[in-house]
Amino acid sequence: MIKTGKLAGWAARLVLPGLVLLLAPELVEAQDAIDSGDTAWMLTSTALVLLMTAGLAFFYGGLVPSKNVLNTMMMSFVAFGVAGVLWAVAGYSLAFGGDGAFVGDLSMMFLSGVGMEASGSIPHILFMGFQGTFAIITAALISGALVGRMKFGAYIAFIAIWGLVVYAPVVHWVWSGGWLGGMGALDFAGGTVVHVNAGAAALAAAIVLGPRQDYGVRAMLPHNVPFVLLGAGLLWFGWFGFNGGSALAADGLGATGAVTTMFAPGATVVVWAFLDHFTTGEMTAVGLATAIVVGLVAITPASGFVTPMGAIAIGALAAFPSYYFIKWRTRSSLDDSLDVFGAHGIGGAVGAVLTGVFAAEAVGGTAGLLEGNPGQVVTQVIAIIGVLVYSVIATVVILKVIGAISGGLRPAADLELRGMDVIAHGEEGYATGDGAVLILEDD
Amino acid sequence: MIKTGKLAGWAARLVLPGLVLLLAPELVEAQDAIDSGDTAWMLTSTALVLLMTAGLAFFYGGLVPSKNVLNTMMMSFVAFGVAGVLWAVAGYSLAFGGDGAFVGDLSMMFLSGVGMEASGSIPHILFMGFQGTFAIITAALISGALVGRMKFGAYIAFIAIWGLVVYAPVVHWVWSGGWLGGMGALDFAGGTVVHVNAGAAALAAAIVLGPRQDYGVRAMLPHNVPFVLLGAGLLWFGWFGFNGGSALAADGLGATGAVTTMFAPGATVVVWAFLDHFTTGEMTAVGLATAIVVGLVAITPASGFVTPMGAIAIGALAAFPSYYFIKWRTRSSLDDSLDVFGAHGIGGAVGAVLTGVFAAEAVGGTAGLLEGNPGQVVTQVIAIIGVLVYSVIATVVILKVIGAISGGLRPAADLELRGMDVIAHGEEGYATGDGAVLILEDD
Amino acid sequence: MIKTGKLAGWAARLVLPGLVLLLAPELVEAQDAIDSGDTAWMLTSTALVLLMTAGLAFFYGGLVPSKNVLNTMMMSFVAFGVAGVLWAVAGYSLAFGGDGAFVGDLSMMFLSGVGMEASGSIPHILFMGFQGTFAIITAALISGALVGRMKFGAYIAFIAIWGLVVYAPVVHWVWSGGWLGGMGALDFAGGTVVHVNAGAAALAAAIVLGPRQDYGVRAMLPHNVPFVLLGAGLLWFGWFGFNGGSALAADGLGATGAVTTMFAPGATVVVWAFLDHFTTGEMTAVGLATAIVVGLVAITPASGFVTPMGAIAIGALAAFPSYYFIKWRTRSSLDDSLDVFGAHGIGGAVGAVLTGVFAAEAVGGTAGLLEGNPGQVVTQVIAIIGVLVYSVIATVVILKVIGAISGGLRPAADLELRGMDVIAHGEEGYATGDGAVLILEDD
Amino acid sequence: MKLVKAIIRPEKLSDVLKALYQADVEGVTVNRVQGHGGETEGVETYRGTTVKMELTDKIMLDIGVSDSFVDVTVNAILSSARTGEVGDGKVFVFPIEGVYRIRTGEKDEQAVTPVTGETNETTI
Amino acid sequence: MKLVKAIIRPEKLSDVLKALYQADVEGVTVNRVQGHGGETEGVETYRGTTVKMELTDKIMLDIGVSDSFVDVTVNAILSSARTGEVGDGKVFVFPIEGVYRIRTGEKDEQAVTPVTGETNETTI
Amino acid sequence: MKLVKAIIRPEKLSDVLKALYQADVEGVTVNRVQGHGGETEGVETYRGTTVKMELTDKIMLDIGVSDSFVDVTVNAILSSARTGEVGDGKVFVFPIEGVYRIRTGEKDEQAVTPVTGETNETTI
Ligand SMILES: Nc1ncnc2c1ncn2[C@@H]1O[C@H](COP(=O)(O)OP(=O)(O)O)[C@@H](O)[C@H]1O
Ligand SMILES: Nc1ncnc2c1ncn2[C@@H]1O[C@H](COP(=O)(O)OP(=O)(O)O)[C@@H](O)[C@H]1O
Ligand SMILES: Nc1ncnc2c1ncn2[C@@H]1O[C@H](COP(=O)(O)OP(=O)(O)O)[C@@H](O)[C@H]1O
Repeated sequence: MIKTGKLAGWAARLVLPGLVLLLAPELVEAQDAIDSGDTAWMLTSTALVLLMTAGLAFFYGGLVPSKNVLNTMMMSFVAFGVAGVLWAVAGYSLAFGGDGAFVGDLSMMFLSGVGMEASGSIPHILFMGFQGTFAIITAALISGALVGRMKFGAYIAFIAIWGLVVYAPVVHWVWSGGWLGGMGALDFAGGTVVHVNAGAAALAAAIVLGPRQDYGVRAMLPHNVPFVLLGAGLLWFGWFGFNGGSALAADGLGATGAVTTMFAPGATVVVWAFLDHFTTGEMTAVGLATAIVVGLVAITPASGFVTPMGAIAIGALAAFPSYYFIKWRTRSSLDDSLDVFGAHGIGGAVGAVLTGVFAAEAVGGTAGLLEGNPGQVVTQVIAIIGVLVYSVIATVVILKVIGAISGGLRPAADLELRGMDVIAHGEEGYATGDGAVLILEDD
Repeated sequence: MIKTGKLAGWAARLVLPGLVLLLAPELVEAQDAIDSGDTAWMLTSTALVLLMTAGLAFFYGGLVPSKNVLNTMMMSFVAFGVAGVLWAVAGYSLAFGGDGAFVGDLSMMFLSGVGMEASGSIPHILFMGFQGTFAIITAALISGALVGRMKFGAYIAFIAIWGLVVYAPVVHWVWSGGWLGGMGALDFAGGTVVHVNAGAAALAAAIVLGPRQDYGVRAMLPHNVPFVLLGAGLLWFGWFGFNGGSALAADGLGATGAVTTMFAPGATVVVWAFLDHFTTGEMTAVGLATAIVVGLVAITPASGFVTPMGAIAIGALAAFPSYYFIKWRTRSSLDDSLDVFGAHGIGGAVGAVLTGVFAAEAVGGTAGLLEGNPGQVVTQVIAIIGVLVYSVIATVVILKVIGAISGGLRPAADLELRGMDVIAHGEEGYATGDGAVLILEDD
Repeated sequence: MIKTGKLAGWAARLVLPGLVLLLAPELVEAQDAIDSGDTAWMLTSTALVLLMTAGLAFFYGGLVPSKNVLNTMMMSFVAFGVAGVLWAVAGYSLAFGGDGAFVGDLSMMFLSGVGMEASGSIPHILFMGFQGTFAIITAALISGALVGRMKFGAYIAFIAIWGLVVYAPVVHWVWSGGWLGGMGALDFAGGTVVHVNAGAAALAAAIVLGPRQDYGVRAMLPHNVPFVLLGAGLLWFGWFGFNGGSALAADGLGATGAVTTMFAPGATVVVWAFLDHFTTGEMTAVGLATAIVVGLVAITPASGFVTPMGAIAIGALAAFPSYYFIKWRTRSSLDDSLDVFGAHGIGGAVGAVLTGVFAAEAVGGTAGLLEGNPGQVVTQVIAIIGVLVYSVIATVVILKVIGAISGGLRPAADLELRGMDVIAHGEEGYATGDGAVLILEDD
Repeated sequence: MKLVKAIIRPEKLSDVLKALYQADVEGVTVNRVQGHGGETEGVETYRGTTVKMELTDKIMLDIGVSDSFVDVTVNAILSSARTGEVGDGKVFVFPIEGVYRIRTGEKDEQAVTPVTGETNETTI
Repeated sequence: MKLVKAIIRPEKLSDVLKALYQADVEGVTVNRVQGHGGETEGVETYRGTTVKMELTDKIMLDIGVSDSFVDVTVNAILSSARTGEVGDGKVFVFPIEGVYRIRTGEKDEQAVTPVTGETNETTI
Repeated sequence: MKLVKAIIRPEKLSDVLKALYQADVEGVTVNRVQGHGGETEGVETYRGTTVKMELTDKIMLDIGVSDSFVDVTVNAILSSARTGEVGDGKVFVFPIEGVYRIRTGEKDEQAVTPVTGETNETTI
């Protein structure tokens, strides 16, 4: 049996203002029966979002020099373990338990009471798992700002704490009856919860850590651009589950979530190509991959609220601020190494604002600015600022505390220059074995 | 509400001669209700087919020398943007709008009237998105004939125009009430529409462009065969959605589409291995990957019309013509660089003919030659020839026009030899950063 | 129409002791109707499990030196052809036909009688295809013990025979009314059938083949650790279909299968990281990838019988034996090159035993040790031993016979040292083309 | 004995190998390097980061030849590697004090003596 | 004519190239190599297999210079490549018997004569 | 001072490094190259395209040694790198005019003088 507290929060997610009466009876019914079609789609979506974190590892891993490829990829992969297990232990409960305005409760710690019973039209356990994949990738997203210069233990501690202290509460705010959801902030699949949140944390973390030793001195080029494209492709594929699955059903809304996700990044790619062309005379592959991600991020909050043509507009418009921010950032002293803030923070914020602009009542039940509801844009801006401020402050505090306890967040400068793979993991990404001598006795 | 014109075309696709009475009542019902199971499968299928274009980028990208890897991959990835956006703008309407014999109309331009209402048992918007993923990959397929020697702007213009002028009408011919569908041509998932069509365009484009500067002079070896295998694996995976999803439902037909897709390429792999073994004494990895694609192409038109054993027969037989054609081609002056015509054109044509041979009434409602219906083979041949001729002629015209306007389709010979990645995109696939000096002031 | 013999075996799988009465009516109904939601999930699951074999190719291929990368990857990819086609020819019938205690019959050879009719709530053809993907990956799993030193023809003969003589009967034992299923052995998705079975065969094959020429002499390092991580990511993704799909339905049980698959490896990763840290001072990327696979293997038999917290316990506990066994193995003379026995044999056995410990009646209908049913552990141990002994003996016999017929299983020592890619396939994984001279006349 | 070290364009490698073969020079060791000379420097851009590429891909050949074959070898390279554009590369000739064939341990002239036939006589 | 061969740390390459440029030495060929010297050897572990890494990544530079520029070149390298830690590398100077510019076929001093301007005069 | 340049089989690298170590030669620079000699040429086929592979993977070692150690070094290589099959490679010995240790700037004999202990004395 699903607890009332959780259902209320949940309802806030699905039942947007103006739809309450319409959907309410359906929800009551939904408690009673699992729909195999909806469950099939949510099973698929859960797998798809899980794959995104592997895709992210390649997107990020291809962008760094080869001496840091494993460290970068592991920052994503280790989130499967740390963020995944902690989600089951307490994160899910903090996000979806109880009905406080700011944070959930501990009533579902260790998944107590989370079983095969229906929650909406899918098994409760599946809803929990689906949300868990979001917790994993949000933590991993931040790592793009930290590559090449952070003690691995400190990184693990950071994402562990951040997931419980920042991510879970913010989910509660927006999707489980918290103050932002209550205000009517629209965030279909996590533009604010996931992307603005991770982007803000990345910005703060990049500043706390400081730039890499050779940042701005030496060129640190992507060692494997095909990996970047592979990552972008896997992310796009997985994002169908991220956005399409956020409908929690295989219906018209789920289809809208998926189809907007298909078209928006296409528009971003086209605009980005023009910007690249006018700036450097050439369309670049790294730019193309970046455009895909920016488009995906921007459509995330809007995916269940706008039409495909609205999605194309959002995708196209979102290219501009991210493009120019990233261009400026690379010439600045801010070593947000893989532009998490530029792509996810700005892309997510722009997407969230444009959700308030392009929302179509016929799609998701809420009208946006273009349909005469300017107030929605204001609500969206409040949500963005709320999440951004909390995430920045909490990130700084967490990192400072970890740094103080663990004797600094970074390895010695000369070690960092040798590359994190060798010094933090004792491995090379691409070993030839030349000059490697077997040590057979035990160490 | 779904428009009658479109439904008629659609019905022509699903309701094949002999099945009309049987299926008609179901279809009438289907208009009224979205089925969550069918929608779940079509959501998944749409994501799967989208992933295929990324898979294709790796299949093609691994086959070229490393100096052209990014250019080759971008030819696939940019189709997400160009072909995707244009599908929403006009392609879908030209393909599925109205009921002309040769081309659709503009009634659904900018997706007007394409919403969450049911179209069959799935949301209309989802049908449109699913079909859009086909438009994207068909354009990308052609690029295999053009690698390493085409101005990128000219390529983009080509696939943009080709998608509207060739792909959309051919879809209409076969799947939306056009002349070929009306004749009873069988093409379950695009053997003719996608593969013969793209293969013919590739052949024409390779001839118009002419061979690479060093074609036939220097060996241009695959720089990364694992990428070729990765591409083949992702293509196979995605092809479950391509063929299985073409049933537009999660039912016995969908299962047949998927299961034939699973077994046919297996048979092609086995036969190809024997051919390789008898020819060079060794089974090759590039051969294995090629066999997978040829088998997938060959089963595409047949996947909803034959049994799994029929699929195995088709997969096995399809190996021969493609194998020997490719062997001949590499010694000829025809620089269809990655053998798009050999794999897709010939594979698709062989598959389409064999569909007419092996079609089983119990599976897809139409009997083939083996069940005493030789006329079906004739119909299949007409469809192949019709599509091939139109695609070749239109491709030549489009390329000549673009070439005339843009001052030639190819870069200068010495630039081409340096590699397209550096000259057309200002990037390298695998940069070490040695000797790279940061330029910090603005360009 | 589905045959009674097969259904009986099948029922044994789904309807576990204690649930018979509860589920029986549902099953009777299920025979009559295909459920689109269940079918959607099983279509997806089939595609997911197929993808796993490509994932395995990368997991294994990244772990070997680059001179053997293609040979290693082809050992997986060729299973698509060999094991796939033979499954349709006879394997499926041997596994699921008839109701003998030790092996099926040949009543469904060439898929006779396997059509679109319902089998449970999905098309029979789809059940056959789904099971076929298991046959493919099980054969491919063994190859990890054989890399770098086996004639490719002998390998193909081996997996062909092994699939029919070992895999199909063992499936029958456990999942289709055979002696182990009859005893009440629990194996939700193949901990014993797939992993103990393949692990045992790998152990035997490694001993029969003997170590690589340079094993224990030279360090043979993973040439591409990112590929290992890619493989691990794709395996995890595909395993959702492996375990979640083994419920054969998109319901609470399917959700449990998927969600336990999501959390268990996370726990293994965390424990493995600690073990790595205490042993070498560093957490390694290869270790992380290995931990993911071990966790996935361990949860496989349990995935539909335990809660997510049970899954986390199993994942955590399974890390220890595999970790220490692999550590010992690399210093021994046993060249199970990629630790198939350590990861799959031991991981599968540990998972099967722990299934008997943590099985929760509320989840899968059977109580385990912790719920007061110690007998289940005994049953599990018998199943493990039965499968292990049969697999070892049969593998040795098959290999000895092939070796005798084909004049030895291995190439000449000096050829082996040059690398299998060049000597067995006439290809290099990463060719630069330097010094390659085109031969244009026919060979 | 001399060592001829040549730096050439990668796309000229096949031609140079063929020219060496025709000049009966069969032993050669090939190395992928990067060179800096008068070539125009490329500019590449990665996500806003613009870099000047100071190095260009080249191939370096090391060829040990007996004194009488130095000119033949150098001329074969000069004619086969030339495009006439800046960046064609350089050829250096070095003195060698000793040569050994590892397979046999033969030294100097013995190491150069062809094993069989005449085509080998010019290589070490 | 001499060939200056320097083995340096990879992370010092940019600095050395800049120093060479400032010393008017413009022709150089660069090679990724691995070195073994007094450096501490790393230990790596791959799934239980522990290995000692005896080689460290280095860059090898080959620079042909006219005799009068040998000292300038060597000093430029010595000062720009130094960190003071073990593993900084070595510089070797070799005699050259002949130099050719492939583009023109010019030999020796002709090969070194700058095409235009003064900055080229020190390079071959 | 001499430079010993050896071209060996990749699979012999560990053995050669061990032999050099036992001969108290500790400084060495290693380079992946490809060689062409008397080896049989492989044929590879990629989708119908057949190619003859004229180059075989080799390792090139550059070792600077003081004059008295030339023979020791050469012999260590000759004995440890031999398989007796065609393709074992060559060893060349070159004269060196000057050596510098970048870390300290020491020249010639100073650059060779061992920093500490005896095992270093033979290396530069
Ligand atoms: N002095 C030199 N020492 C070593 N290598 C050189 C030298 N000069 C040129 N090279 C090599 O030759 C290549 C072409 O040299 P460059 O001077 O540009 O050509 P050109 O001889 O046509 O004027 C360079 O990329 C570099 O690899
Ligand atoms: N005798 C030598 N011959 C060739 N290369 C050498 C020699 N000695 C050192 N090197 C190269 O120089 C690098 C650094 O040498 P090392 O002796 O460790 O440094 P240092 O000069 O600071 O004592 C080595 O990695 C190797 O590449
Ligand atoms: N004259 C040469 N100059 C430079 N390198 C050579 C020369 N001859 C042989 N080599 C190198 O040595 C390797 C083995 O030479 P090869 O003549 O085949 O062996 P062997 O000495 O056993 O007859 C070649 O691949 C090449 O790298």
